[in-house]
Amino acid sequence: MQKTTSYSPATNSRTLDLVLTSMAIALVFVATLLLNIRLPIAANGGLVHLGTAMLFIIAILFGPKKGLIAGAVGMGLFDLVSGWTLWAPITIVARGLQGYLVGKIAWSGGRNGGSTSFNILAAVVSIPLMVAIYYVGEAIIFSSWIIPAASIPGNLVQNTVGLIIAIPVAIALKKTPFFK
Amino acid sequence: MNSIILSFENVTFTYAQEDESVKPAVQDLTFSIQDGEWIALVGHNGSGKSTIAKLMNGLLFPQTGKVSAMGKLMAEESLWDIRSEIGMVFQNPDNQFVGATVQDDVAFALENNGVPHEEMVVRVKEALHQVKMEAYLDHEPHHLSGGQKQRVAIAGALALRPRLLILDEATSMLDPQGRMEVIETIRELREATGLTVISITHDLEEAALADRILVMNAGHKQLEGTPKEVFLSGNELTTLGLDLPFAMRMTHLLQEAGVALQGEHMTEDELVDELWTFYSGK
Amino acid sequence: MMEKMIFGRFIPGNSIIHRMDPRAKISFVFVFIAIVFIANSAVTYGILLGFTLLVVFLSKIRLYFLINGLKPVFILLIFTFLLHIFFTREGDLLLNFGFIEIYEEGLRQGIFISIRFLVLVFITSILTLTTSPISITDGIEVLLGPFKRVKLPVHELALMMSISLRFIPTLMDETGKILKAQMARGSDIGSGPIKERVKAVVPLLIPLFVSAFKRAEDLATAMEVRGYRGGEGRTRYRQLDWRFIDSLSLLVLAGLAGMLWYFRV
Amino acid sequence: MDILLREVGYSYAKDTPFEKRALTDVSLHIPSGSYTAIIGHTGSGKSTVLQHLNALLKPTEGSVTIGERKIEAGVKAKNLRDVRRQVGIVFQFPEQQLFDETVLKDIMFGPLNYGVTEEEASRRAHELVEQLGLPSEVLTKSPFDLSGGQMRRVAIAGVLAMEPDVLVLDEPTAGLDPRGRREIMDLFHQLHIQKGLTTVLVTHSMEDAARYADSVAIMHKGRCVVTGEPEKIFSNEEQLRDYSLEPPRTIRLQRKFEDKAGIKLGAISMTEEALAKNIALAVSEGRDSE
Ligand SMILES: Nc1ncnc2c1ncn2[C@@H]1O[C@H](COP(=O)(O)OP(=O)(O)OP(=O)(O)O)[C@@H](O)[C@H]1O
Ligand SMILES: Nc1ncnc2c1ncn2[C@@H]1O[C@H](COP(=O)(O)OP(=O)(O)OP(=O)(O)O)[C@@H](O)[C@H]1O
Ligand SMILES: [Mg+2]
Ligand SMILES: [Mg+2]
Repeated sequence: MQKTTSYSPATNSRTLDLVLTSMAIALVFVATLLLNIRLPIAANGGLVHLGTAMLFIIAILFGPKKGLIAGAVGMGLFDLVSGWTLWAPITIVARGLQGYLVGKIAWSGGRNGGSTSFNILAAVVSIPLMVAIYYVGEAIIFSSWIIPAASIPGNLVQNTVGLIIAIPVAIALKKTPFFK
Repeated sequence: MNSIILSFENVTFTYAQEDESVKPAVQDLTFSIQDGEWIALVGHNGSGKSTIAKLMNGLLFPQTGKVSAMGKLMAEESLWDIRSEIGMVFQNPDNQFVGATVQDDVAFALENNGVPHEEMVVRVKEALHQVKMEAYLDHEPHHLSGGQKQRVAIAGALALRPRLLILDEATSMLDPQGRMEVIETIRELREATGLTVISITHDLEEAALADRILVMNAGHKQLEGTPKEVFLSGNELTTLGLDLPFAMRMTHLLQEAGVALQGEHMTEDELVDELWTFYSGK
Repeated sequence: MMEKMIFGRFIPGNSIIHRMDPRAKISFVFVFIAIVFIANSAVTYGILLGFTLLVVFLSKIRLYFLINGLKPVFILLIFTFLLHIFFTREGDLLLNFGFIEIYEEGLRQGIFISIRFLVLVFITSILTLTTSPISITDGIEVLLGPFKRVKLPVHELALMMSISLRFIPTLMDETGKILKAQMARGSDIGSGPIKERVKAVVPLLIPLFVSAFKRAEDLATAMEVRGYRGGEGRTRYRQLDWRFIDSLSLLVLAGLAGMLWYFRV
Repeated sequence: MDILLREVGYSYAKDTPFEKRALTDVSLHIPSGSYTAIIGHTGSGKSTVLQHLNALLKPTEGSVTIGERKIEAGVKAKNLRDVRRQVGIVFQFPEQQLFDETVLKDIMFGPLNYGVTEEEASRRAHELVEQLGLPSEVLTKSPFDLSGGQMRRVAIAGVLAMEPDVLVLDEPTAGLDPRGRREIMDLFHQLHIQKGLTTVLVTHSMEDAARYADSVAIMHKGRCVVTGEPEKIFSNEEQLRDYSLEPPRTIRLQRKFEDKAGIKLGAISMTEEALAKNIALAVSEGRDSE
C-alpha cells in the first residue's frame, strides 16, 4: 500500500556506505600489518605483506571511490603509525591513485568488477603508476635519483604477489551472497 | 495512568516482495505496549523477532498495517523524533561500538541529535553512572569484557533519555557473568526510572522476569500473556523449539517421576516449598 | 594485545608536546618539512639538528626508543649516506683506497642529506609518537574544514577514519582466529611450498571479508538507530583546545625559518 | 589418544614489552576415550590450554605430549600437521571459518588438505551432513545462504570430516537457541560414545559439564587448580565459589530441598532427570516413614 521497505532508504544506504568504506580501510591496514607470506626472494628479506592484494580486491569489488579511500587512508595510516611517517604523504598519493585506477578500469563500461580479464588489466596498469609515484616521492626525500631506484624491485614483487592473490579471491567473493 | 507507548496494528512485512515464494517475516501482527512495562519477545530462530524490532523504530516499514510509537504514527516526518525516544541494543557487543573510547561512544547519539557540548558532558556522565561504568570513561572497547561493552551500549542508548529500550538478544553472546551483569543493570534501571523495556531473548529464565511475554512462531503471534500464563502451555512452547524455565522443567520431571505436584512453579523456591509439604506428608 | 604493538607507536605521556593541540602539531610538521629545504650549509644544518633534538627532548621520548623503533629507516639512511659519498666526485680528494675515492663534496653532501633525512624522520615520528590516532583524526578533520566548500566530505572522512581505527584491533583478532581455525583444518600460510601458501590465503581472506561485511551491516544499523543521518546538525563531543603554547610553537617555527634564511649561503 | 600437559606455562607476545602471561604450571592428563570438561571464569586460560592440545600454541615452559608426539618448550617442533589431524578443534563461533563456494567443498577442505582422496572426502561429507541432521540439499548450497544454526553444523562437520581421534570443543553452542544447544551437545555425546572419541569441552555451562563429562578440570588465573570427577567437584560448592563459579542448577535445587527437608539425598544429581528421580524417591520414602 504505502512505500515499501524503509522510511529512510537514502540515509540508510549512505550510512552503510560509510561504514563499508571504514571496514575497507581497516582491512587494508590489517592485511598490511598482519598478513605476511615469506617468499624466497632477496628483496625486502622476502617478506611480502598482503596489503596490496587487499587493496586490489577492494577496488575490484567496490569500485574507484572506495579503492581510492581504502588505499590512501588504509596504507597512509599504516605508515603514520608504524615509523614510516615521512612516507605517509607519498603513500597517500600513490596508493590512493592506484586504488582509484584499479577501480575505474575494473568498473569501466558497467563491468562492476565482474570481468576477470579487466580486473587483471586494471591491476597490471596500476603497477607502473604506483612504482613511479614512489620513485618520484622518494627522490624528493633523498634528493637523489639513484637511491629510490632500490625500492623498485620490492614494489614490483609486492604488486605481483598482490595481483596473483587478489584475482582468485575477488572471483570467490563475487559468488558470496553479499554481492548478489 | 498507563498509556500506550507503542502499538502494532495488523502489521505485515515481507523482505523480498517481488519473490512470491518468500513468506512474510511478520504477518498480521497486532499488539500494544504500556508505558513502563517489561515485555519479553521470544520465538525460535527466524520467527521474526528482529524484524519486529526493526519495524518499531522505522528501520523497516510495514507493507500493510500501522506502527505507532510515542503517540505518533510512524512516518517519514516523525521518524527521527520517534527514534530519539527509542534506545536499542543488539546482539554482538563488538558491532555496535562506534566511538574510540567509552565516553565517545556514549556521546554518539547526543552528537547526532545536536546536543550542546556542556550538556553532553553531563549526560554522558549520568548515563555511565546508571550502568556503573563511570570508571571506564577513557577505556577503549577492545579492553572491555563483553558484559561491559553491552553496558556501555545501554548507556549509549540511555544518554538520549529514551522512554523505550529494545534489547535484541543483548545477552546471548555473553558468558553467564556478563549476562547477569546486564540483566541486573536493566532491572535496576527500571526500578529507578520506570523505563519501558522490550527484551528479545532465547533465555527463558530471563523471559520469566518480564511482566508479559509475546511468543512468536513463523511470523505469527502464537501466545501472549504473563510468564505464568505462557509457561503453563508447556508442551506448546517445546514444540515451538523453545524451552521452559528450569523450575518448571523440574516440576514436570517430578510429576513424571510420580510426585503428584499440584502447582506450576516459576521459581525454585516455590517448587521447594511444595516439595517440602509433600515430604513432610501434609 | 597485538593492537598495542602498532598503536604502541603512540606513547601516552604528559610532556609539553603531548599536550599540544593536534592541529598545531600537524601544521607544525607540514611547515617544518617545507622549512627543512631552506638549509644548505653547515651552520643551517647544525641549527636544524639542534632544534630537532630540542623537540625530542621536550617530548620526553627516550632517544633510544625513537632510534630503536626506526631501525629499518636507519638502514636506508646509511645507504643514502654511502651512495652520496661514493657517487659524488667534486671538490678535493680526501681519501683514496684503490678504487674507492672519497671527495670532500661527497662527504659534505652525504652528511647534509643524512641530517635532513634524520630531522624529517624524527619530527614526523614525534608527531605520531605523542598524538593518539584519534586526536590526529580530530586535527585532520578541523584542518580540512575549509575544503568542505569544495564539497570534500570532511566529516565523513574523519568519521571513517575513526571507525576504522576502532575496528582495526577487532579485525586483527578476527584474523588471528581465522588463521588458527584454518590451521586446525590443515591449511597454513606459514609453511609449505609457495604455491600452497598463496592458495592458503583464499580460505583466510574470504571469512575475513564476510565477517567485516556482517560487522558493517550491524554497525550501520546501530548508527541509524542512534540517530546518525550525516554530518549536518551534529555537535562535537571531543573539543580541541588551542592554547598559547600552540600559537607559540608556530611562532618559534617562523623564527627558525628566519634564522635558516639568514645563515643560508 | 592420550594427551599430557606437564608444567605448562604460556605467555602471549613473549619477549616483547607486551608480554602477557596466560598459563602457569598447568599439568593435566586427558586419558584416551575420556570426556573432559574444562571450566573456569572468563579469562582464566581455558582457550589457551585448549590450543595447546593440538599444537596451535607451543608451550613457553614445560611440555605437551600428544599421543606419541612430545612438544617441549624451547625445542623447535616440526611437522605438526599429523597432530592437528588427529586432534580436531571446534572453535567458538566456528561458522566464521567457512569460506568455500558450496557446503560440500567446505567440508571436504580439511580432509583434502591431509591428502584424503576426493572420493573419500566427498563420502565423508555426505555421511556427516546426514549425521548432523541437515537436509542433503545443503551440500550444493553456499554456506553463507544457511541459517546460523545450520552454518554452525556445517563448520562442525568440517572438523569431524578429518576423522580426528580427539575432539576439542570451545564453547560450541554459544549463541544458539535452546533446542539447537541441546541437539548439538547430544550429538557430541553420541559421537563420543559411538566412535570412542576422546572429547574435551570448554564450557561456561555447569549443567553441560555435569551432564556430559566424566572428568572436570577447573582453571583459575592461568592455573589448573582442581581436577576430578564431576560429582566430587560439583558437590564442593565452597570451592566452586572460591573460583568464581556457580554450582549447576540441579545441585542448587537439591541443596535447597535438602536444607528445607532437613535430609540428605543419597547421591548428588548431575542431571535434571536424576534429580527428579532422587527427590521422588526421598519423597515416597519420607511418606512411608511417617
Ligand atoms: N535482510 C533480510 N533479507 C531477507 N530475509 C530476511 C532478512 N532478515 C531476515 N529475513 C528473514 O525473515 C525471517 C525473520 O527473521 P528475523 O531476523 O526477524 O528472525 P528472528 O526471530 O530475529 O531470528 P533469530 O532468533 O535468529 O534472531 C527469517 O525467515 C529470515 O530468514
Ligand atoms: N592473543 C592474545 N594475546 C595476548 N593475551 C591474550 C591473548 N588471548 C588471550 N589472552 C589473555 O590470556 C588470558 C587467558 O585467556 P583465555 O582466552 O585463554 O581465557 P578463557 O578462559 O578462554 O576466557 P573466556 O571464558 O572469556 O573465553 C586472558 O588474560 C587474556 O586476556
Ligand atoms: Mg534476531
Ligand atoms: Mg575462551
